[in-house]
Amino acid sequence: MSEPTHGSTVEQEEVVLKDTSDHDEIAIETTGPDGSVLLEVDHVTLRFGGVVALNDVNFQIRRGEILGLIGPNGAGKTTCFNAMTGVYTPTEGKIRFKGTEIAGTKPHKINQLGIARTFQNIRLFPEMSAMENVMVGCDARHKTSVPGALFRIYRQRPKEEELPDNGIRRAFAKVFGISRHTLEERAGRRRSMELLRFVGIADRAHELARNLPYGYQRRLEIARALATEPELICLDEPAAGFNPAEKEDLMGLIRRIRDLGHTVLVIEHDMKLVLGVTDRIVVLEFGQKIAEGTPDEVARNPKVIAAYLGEPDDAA
Amino acid sequence: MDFNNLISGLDRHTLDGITRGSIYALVALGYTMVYGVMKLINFAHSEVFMVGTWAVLGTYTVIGATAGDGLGMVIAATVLALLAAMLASAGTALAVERIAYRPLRKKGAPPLIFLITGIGCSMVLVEIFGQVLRVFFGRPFGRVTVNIPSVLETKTVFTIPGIDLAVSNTRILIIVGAIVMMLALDAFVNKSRLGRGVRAVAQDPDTASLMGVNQERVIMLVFVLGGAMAGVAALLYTVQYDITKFDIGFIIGLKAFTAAVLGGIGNLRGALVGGLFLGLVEVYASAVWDSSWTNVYAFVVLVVVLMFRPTGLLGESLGKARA
Amino acid sequence: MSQLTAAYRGLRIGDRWDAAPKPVRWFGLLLVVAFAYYLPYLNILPFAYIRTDLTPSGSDWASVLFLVVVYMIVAVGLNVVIGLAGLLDLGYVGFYALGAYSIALFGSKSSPVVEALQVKFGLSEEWAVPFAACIPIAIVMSLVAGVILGAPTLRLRGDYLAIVTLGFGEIIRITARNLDGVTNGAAGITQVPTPPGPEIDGRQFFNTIDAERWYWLALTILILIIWLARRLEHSRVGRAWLAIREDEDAAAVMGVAGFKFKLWAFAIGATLGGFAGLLFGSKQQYVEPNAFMVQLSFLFVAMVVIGGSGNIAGVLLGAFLLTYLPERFREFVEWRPFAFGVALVAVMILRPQGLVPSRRRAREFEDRRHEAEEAAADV
Amino acid sequence: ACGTTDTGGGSSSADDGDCNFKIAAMGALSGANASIVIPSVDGAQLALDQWDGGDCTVSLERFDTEGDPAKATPVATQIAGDESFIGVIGGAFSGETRATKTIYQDGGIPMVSQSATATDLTQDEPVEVFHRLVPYDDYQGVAIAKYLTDEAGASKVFVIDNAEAYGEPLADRVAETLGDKMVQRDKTEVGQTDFAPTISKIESAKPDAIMYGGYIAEAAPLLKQIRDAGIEAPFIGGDGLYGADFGNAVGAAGEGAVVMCPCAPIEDDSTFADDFEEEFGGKPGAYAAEGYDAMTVFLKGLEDGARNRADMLEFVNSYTGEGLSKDIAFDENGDVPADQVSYWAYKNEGGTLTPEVEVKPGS
Amino acid sequence: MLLEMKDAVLNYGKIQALHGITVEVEAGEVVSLIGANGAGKTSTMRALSGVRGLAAGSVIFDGEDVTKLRADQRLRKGLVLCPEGRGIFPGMTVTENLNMGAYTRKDKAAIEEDYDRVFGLFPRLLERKKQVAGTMSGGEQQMLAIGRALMSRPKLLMLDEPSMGLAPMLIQQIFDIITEISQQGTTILVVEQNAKQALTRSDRAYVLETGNIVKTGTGADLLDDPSVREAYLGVA
Ligand SMILES: Nc1ncnc2c1ncn2[C@@H]1O[C@H](COP(=O)(O)OP(=O)(O)OP(=O)(O)O)[C@@H](O)[C@H]1O
Ligand SMILES: Nc1ncnc2c1ncn2[C@@H]1O[C@H](COP(=O)(O)OP(=O)(O)OP(=O)(O)O)[C@@H](O)[C@H]1O
Ligand SMILES: CC(C)C[C@H](N)C(=O)O
Ligand SMILES: [Mg+2]
Ligand SMILES: [Mg+2]
Repeated sequence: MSEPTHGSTVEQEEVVLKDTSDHDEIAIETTGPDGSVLLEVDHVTLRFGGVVALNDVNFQIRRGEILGLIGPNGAGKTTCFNAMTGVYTPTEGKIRFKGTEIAGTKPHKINQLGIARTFQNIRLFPEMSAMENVMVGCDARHKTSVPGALFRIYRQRPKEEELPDNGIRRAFAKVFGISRHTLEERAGRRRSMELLRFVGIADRAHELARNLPYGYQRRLEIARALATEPELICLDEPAAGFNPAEKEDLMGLIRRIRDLGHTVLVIEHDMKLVLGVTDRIVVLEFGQKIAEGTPDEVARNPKVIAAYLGEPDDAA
Repeated sequence: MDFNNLISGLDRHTLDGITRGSIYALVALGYTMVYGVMKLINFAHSEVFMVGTWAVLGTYTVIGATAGDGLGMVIAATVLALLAAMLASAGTALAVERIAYRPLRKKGAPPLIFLITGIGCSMVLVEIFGQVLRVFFGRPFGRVTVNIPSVLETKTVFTIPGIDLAVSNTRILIIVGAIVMMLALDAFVNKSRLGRGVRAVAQDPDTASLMGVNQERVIMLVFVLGGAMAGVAALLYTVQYDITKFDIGFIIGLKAFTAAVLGGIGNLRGALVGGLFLGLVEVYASAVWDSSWTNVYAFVVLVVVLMFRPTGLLGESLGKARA
Repeated sequence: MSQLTAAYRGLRIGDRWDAAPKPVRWFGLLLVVAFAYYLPYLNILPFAYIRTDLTPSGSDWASVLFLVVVYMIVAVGLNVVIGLAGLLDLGYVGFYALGAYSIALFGSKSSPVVEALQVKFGLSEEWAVPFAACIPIAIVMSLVAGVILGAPTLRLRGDYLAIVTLGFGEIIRITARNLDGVTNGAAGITQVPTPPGPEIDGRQFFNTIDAERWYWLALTILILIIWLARRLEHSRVGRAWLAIREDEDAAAVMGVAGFKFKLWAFAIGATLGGFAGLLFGSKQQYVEPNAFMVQLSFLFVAMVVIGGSGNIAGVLLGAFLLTYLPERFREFVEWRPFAFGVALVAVMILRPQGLVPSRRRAREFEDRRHEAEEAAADV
Repeated sequence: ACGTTDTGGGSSSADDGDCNFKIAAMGALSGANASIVIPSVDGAQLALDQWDGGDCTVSLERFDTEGDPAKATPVATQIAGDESFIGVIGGAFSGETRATKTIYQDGGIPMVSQSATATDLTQDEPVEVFHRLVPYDDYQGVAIAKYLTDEAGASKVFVIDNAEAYGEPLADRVAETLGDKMVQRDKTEVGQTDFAPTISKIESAKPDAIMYGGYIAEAAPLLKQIRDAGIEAPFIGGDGLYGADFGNAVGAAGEGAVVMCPCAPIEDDSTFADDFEEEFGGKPGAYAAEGYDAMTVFLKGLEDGARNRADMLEFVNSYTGEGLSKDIAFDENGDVPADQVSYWAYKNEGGTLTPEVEVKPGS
Repeated sequence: MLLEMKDAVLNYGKIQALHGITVEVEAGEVVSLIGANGAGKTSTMRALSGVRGLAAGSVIFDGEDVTKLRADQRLRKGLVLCPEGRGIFPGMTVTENLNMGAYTRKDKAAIEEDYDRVFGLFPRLLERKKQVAGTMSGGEQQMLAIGRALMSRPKLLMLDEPSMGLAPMLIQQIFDIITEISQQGTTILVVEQNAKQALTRSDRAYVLETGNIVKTGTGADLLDDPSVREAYLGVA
């Protein structure tokens, strides 16, 4: 099924398929869950013509937490995401990430600042393999640009483990160093494979994204977002279309993402998942925040029940 | 540079620009409709127009219409020529779609392939009139400019008082004809059930078929309608300029396509606005400078417009044609 | 036809090539390159039948080879823009023209620009910018033009870009034609310089008769360019282009600076186009605006697409066929354009993925074709 | 230039008495402008067919350039490199001639052009091998201007050109000669069919004659639109309009339009016209007589014993003889001597161009 | 038997998604199809609706072999699919989208009635009648898609994951609507991840696993089946 993909931009044979049961290598440097404010949505209003999608919304995401964003359909959750990731610019109000104002910044700049996301309607690069999709994410942290890739002049002294085995090449690399391009490519491949294993889809790493089953695609989106080494990762309905068993897995995955040091913001309609995995929840309705608090508090909040949850014994 | 010429003859230049633009607009419709539905620039459309002009010539020749005929004959010849041109153009458009595009669609070819195929079809059609038919039938086919009798002779119908602008019968025919056809088409696409089907396929072909829309039929319809409009343009063109030539479509096609993009490709009203706008820009600029820079003005204006309105003057898509 | 392609597929040349050990591949490559350099002398029947000068009214074989290679450079450059970055450029001839004109404007003794410089700085009438200095001028001019055109227009999507670039190509041509005082207008510029070289038999090394030298020069440059282009393709840059082609918004959110990479693609394409133009102008020793009509842009795009956009081997083949075949079949004078059109349509219908598609595209296409074929029952 | 044939120089393998040569005709044999080139090549063919070669066998090879300089260079290189070619008829257009004349010069092969009229070909950068049977456009400009003032009695001329290599300098020259008798100048574009801006300029300038430098394709709709607008001023064009196609394309609106041409009229009942009609099924078209003459020059050379390019070149350089089109001789630049420069104004009457008056710009 | 799909095989390129499955739906029934991601549920729906052709097998609807018919032809016979991922027409307004549902219908008066019925079911759509559908939220689009499918007056309505992306309250509502429609006489085939709800509300169900039917039975039976409970209901 997963035929080797020659001539792709990822050369697969060099991938090291060692099992890393501990996921240290993909951990990123964060200050850890110290509870300080990472992102602040400050009185944000966003209008589309007559529709007020967000109305003076105000909340904060703290470092290291899993924050849930819930609310009825059309409440403005996705819009809120879009404002945070540079797709829309708020009509009023500010969004600050690590203290810097980010409203109006270009999406790729926001990503470089440390915010990554997945999409409610999956948006992978369908004709690229799973591995390549993740590589694109990894590239966000790489420096090589056109001259670098063309001429490979910029060389670095490799670490011992980066030296090639072949004697001549080894000696060459010791004297002249290895181009940054090559080092980055290797690191990217290694990391991509680890991430695919982390989300549990390494077995189909070389298949085109469009041919992956839906669930795999969702997980691939998460891997790709993680590859950009975000401090904040935003998941838009990651469990949509999952059955309960799969949702259970996903909850585990979200917790593990947090354990790696990422802060997680998740939009989800599945209350079991939301209540089970989040530390805090923000509830939107008609573009307004109607509640905020721990899962327990929110689940008991009469406003939320009326607007969203309905009778306590929910559908899930 | 002669701004005086522009100012002093503004009324005249405006009339000229609208005349030129009307023809652009009609041809632009074909590009816009096909693009809207298939996201494909039908490069052969310029030749669909060209074939229409030959149909006009053919009709005149067959029924023996010439300059100086009586009113009855003029009307009959013009109406017949119109029908023939619409038929020929629509038929050509349909043939291109059936012979060239359809097999590609069946194979799921990417858009660029359609583009090159369109260019190929365009060459073939040009060569049919420039070479193939000449070999079999001789003149008037071949690589030469051909005279088309001015059956409808240019006559001033009225003079707009005050500004003293003479308006001729041919111009009235062109401007009124173009606008009427455009309005009719617009109404058809936006109001009729079939038109809604066209827009549905434009937006999401799979779902459209789930709603009971026959996609193949919609595609054919689009080519036929676009072709017929090019046929109308062909008649109006021959009425105004009295000539045709095997490669006459190229430049008009290029301009019409520019007009379609200018107005917002995929948008029917955009084609009208874009066509008129382009016609006016060209004529005004040529009045101030000269015609050897015409294409430069046209494209510079296009770039400027797109910089401020990246999807054209009226924005994109058949679906949003009403918005 | 289908049997032939089936037989070809049966050979699985591509797979075997990949499976071959590295030294074998190197050796194979070496053979191919050596053969390419030998081509002008190809005279062993029956292979000599591919020569264009054996038929009545044929044209010089080495000159045709030169033109083929120049167009190959064009195709490789345009492939970066179309095949890799997915930007439809219908005005590529503009860059080609700029390259040709920059060497003509600065290198020719009879160009108005050089004449003006001569007067201004009191230089001799024989003075002109030397050939070597014209190369950076051509590169800079086309690169700058690429950026100037790209910067405002690359934000446009797909087909809008196509028409704007098409317009750009026309603007370049018309400007060259109308600015008599700078470009000599429609009459064009003669005495375009050729590369320096030793004199042989009383003639310049690069002269109008010994076209094979031009061919070798162009071929060497082509090989260098291919080597660089491949490096780009298999790098972060190539991946970014691919991602942009697939879904630009998603790519942006993943940190891909779409605009920057598109501009790079454009600039690289422009530079290669300009370089090809320079070679062409220099060999021709005469540059005039009508050599750069829009139709040439279409031809360039056709080369890329027919061969298989995204794949260097493919676009090389495309450039070869579309330049070579019309020359080889000169006997059919008046029928050539017709045959060309028919062939274009036929090839596209029979092989919509291009003659030698990249594996990615081939796979992509196979999938789509199956889907399209199975998608709906035909009525 | 390589491969099958040995390179360069004047020495010929065909020196040893046997007389086996080819003559090349280079021009647009396909493409939009083929109709003003093919008749001249046919003319050359006719001259060859009528020639009694004795022990010489000569063939005419037609090379199609589509009129495109880029396509003409490989052709020229091929011809220059193949020693069995002893002469070139062409190039038909000025552009391709400009692009290839140095190649022929390097190959030492004489050219005789039947119709390339751009001034610079012989005046700015002359090469030894190039000769032409038509006077250059500076003369034509003067001839047209002279016709306008002397024959048409115009004192306010509106001058238009197509901004191309042939039309523009011609119009320039007309304008220059007319001086302040030119009221206004306008430029159009190749492929243009709507001339409304130009028409409105003409309307306000109220000229008493209109001159157009360009080709038939644009001249026909231009003239039609001029007449449609009710402007009756006489219309005159250069040799770009010469040919039966002009009358066909312009129809009734072209009645009375004048075309200037450096080609002497061919009587309808002349033997040349008859022979041509018999062979090619039509009246001799544009530059057919010049094509005939060009071939004749080379054939005379062979009769004279020229057996290689150098001899042939020498022969052509000093050739004098009576031709169908004029008395032929070439000055040191390869041009028609000044006393042979003559133009004819043809008037379009009922769709055919009938000779009206001879105009000698020299005097 | 209203619908009968026999030994259906469906391929995507080299990937075989359905390995010869047989599905039957009796008139008046509510039948559900459950299974993990990638089990082939959507593929089944596509094959039934005619969006994709079968490599082998047949589809018989209302006593007629429709295997070779296109999607639009099947729709005319009353076989209607509300596709996964909604597939609304993004450039059309809400009203126009609903209009599209009635594309093949000519009975003006009845169409008007159906408008009222849809707006009654989804008041949000009435509020947003003029909004361009592409700008609506995920849930709103889902409502629109279901509403539009109803406008076709199907004999057999196929719903592919109608509750996907919906808030809990709405999910409840959607299932109520399904029940309601079914009571009004429409036969329903529904694909759901929400297995518990789906099984509770359906007469029969099929369980799909990697392109094969592994279980079938009444909703209640399957709800009690321990392996089903473990795999799809998240109860160990
Ligand atoms: N571009 C737009 N133009 C106009 N209205 C918009 C636009 N984008 C979103 N809206 C409106 O804003 C509101 C909020 O939409 P949003 O997508 O944020 O909802 P959501 O909370 O994500 O809902 P769901 O859970 O259904 O996805 C909706 O009513 C929607 O119709
Ligand atoms: N367009 C496609 N191209 C290639 N393979 C596909 C395509 N669509 C689906 N598949 C494959 O077919 C198999 C069945 O997919 P299908 O979409 O029918 O599953 P599903 O049961 O609907 O899953 P989900 O619950 O995720 O919607 C999967 O392995 C998937 O990878
Ligand atoms: C055939 C002629 C009209 C050619 C024209 N005299 C030229 O020099 O280009
Ligand atoms: Mg949402
Ligand atoms: Mg599914």
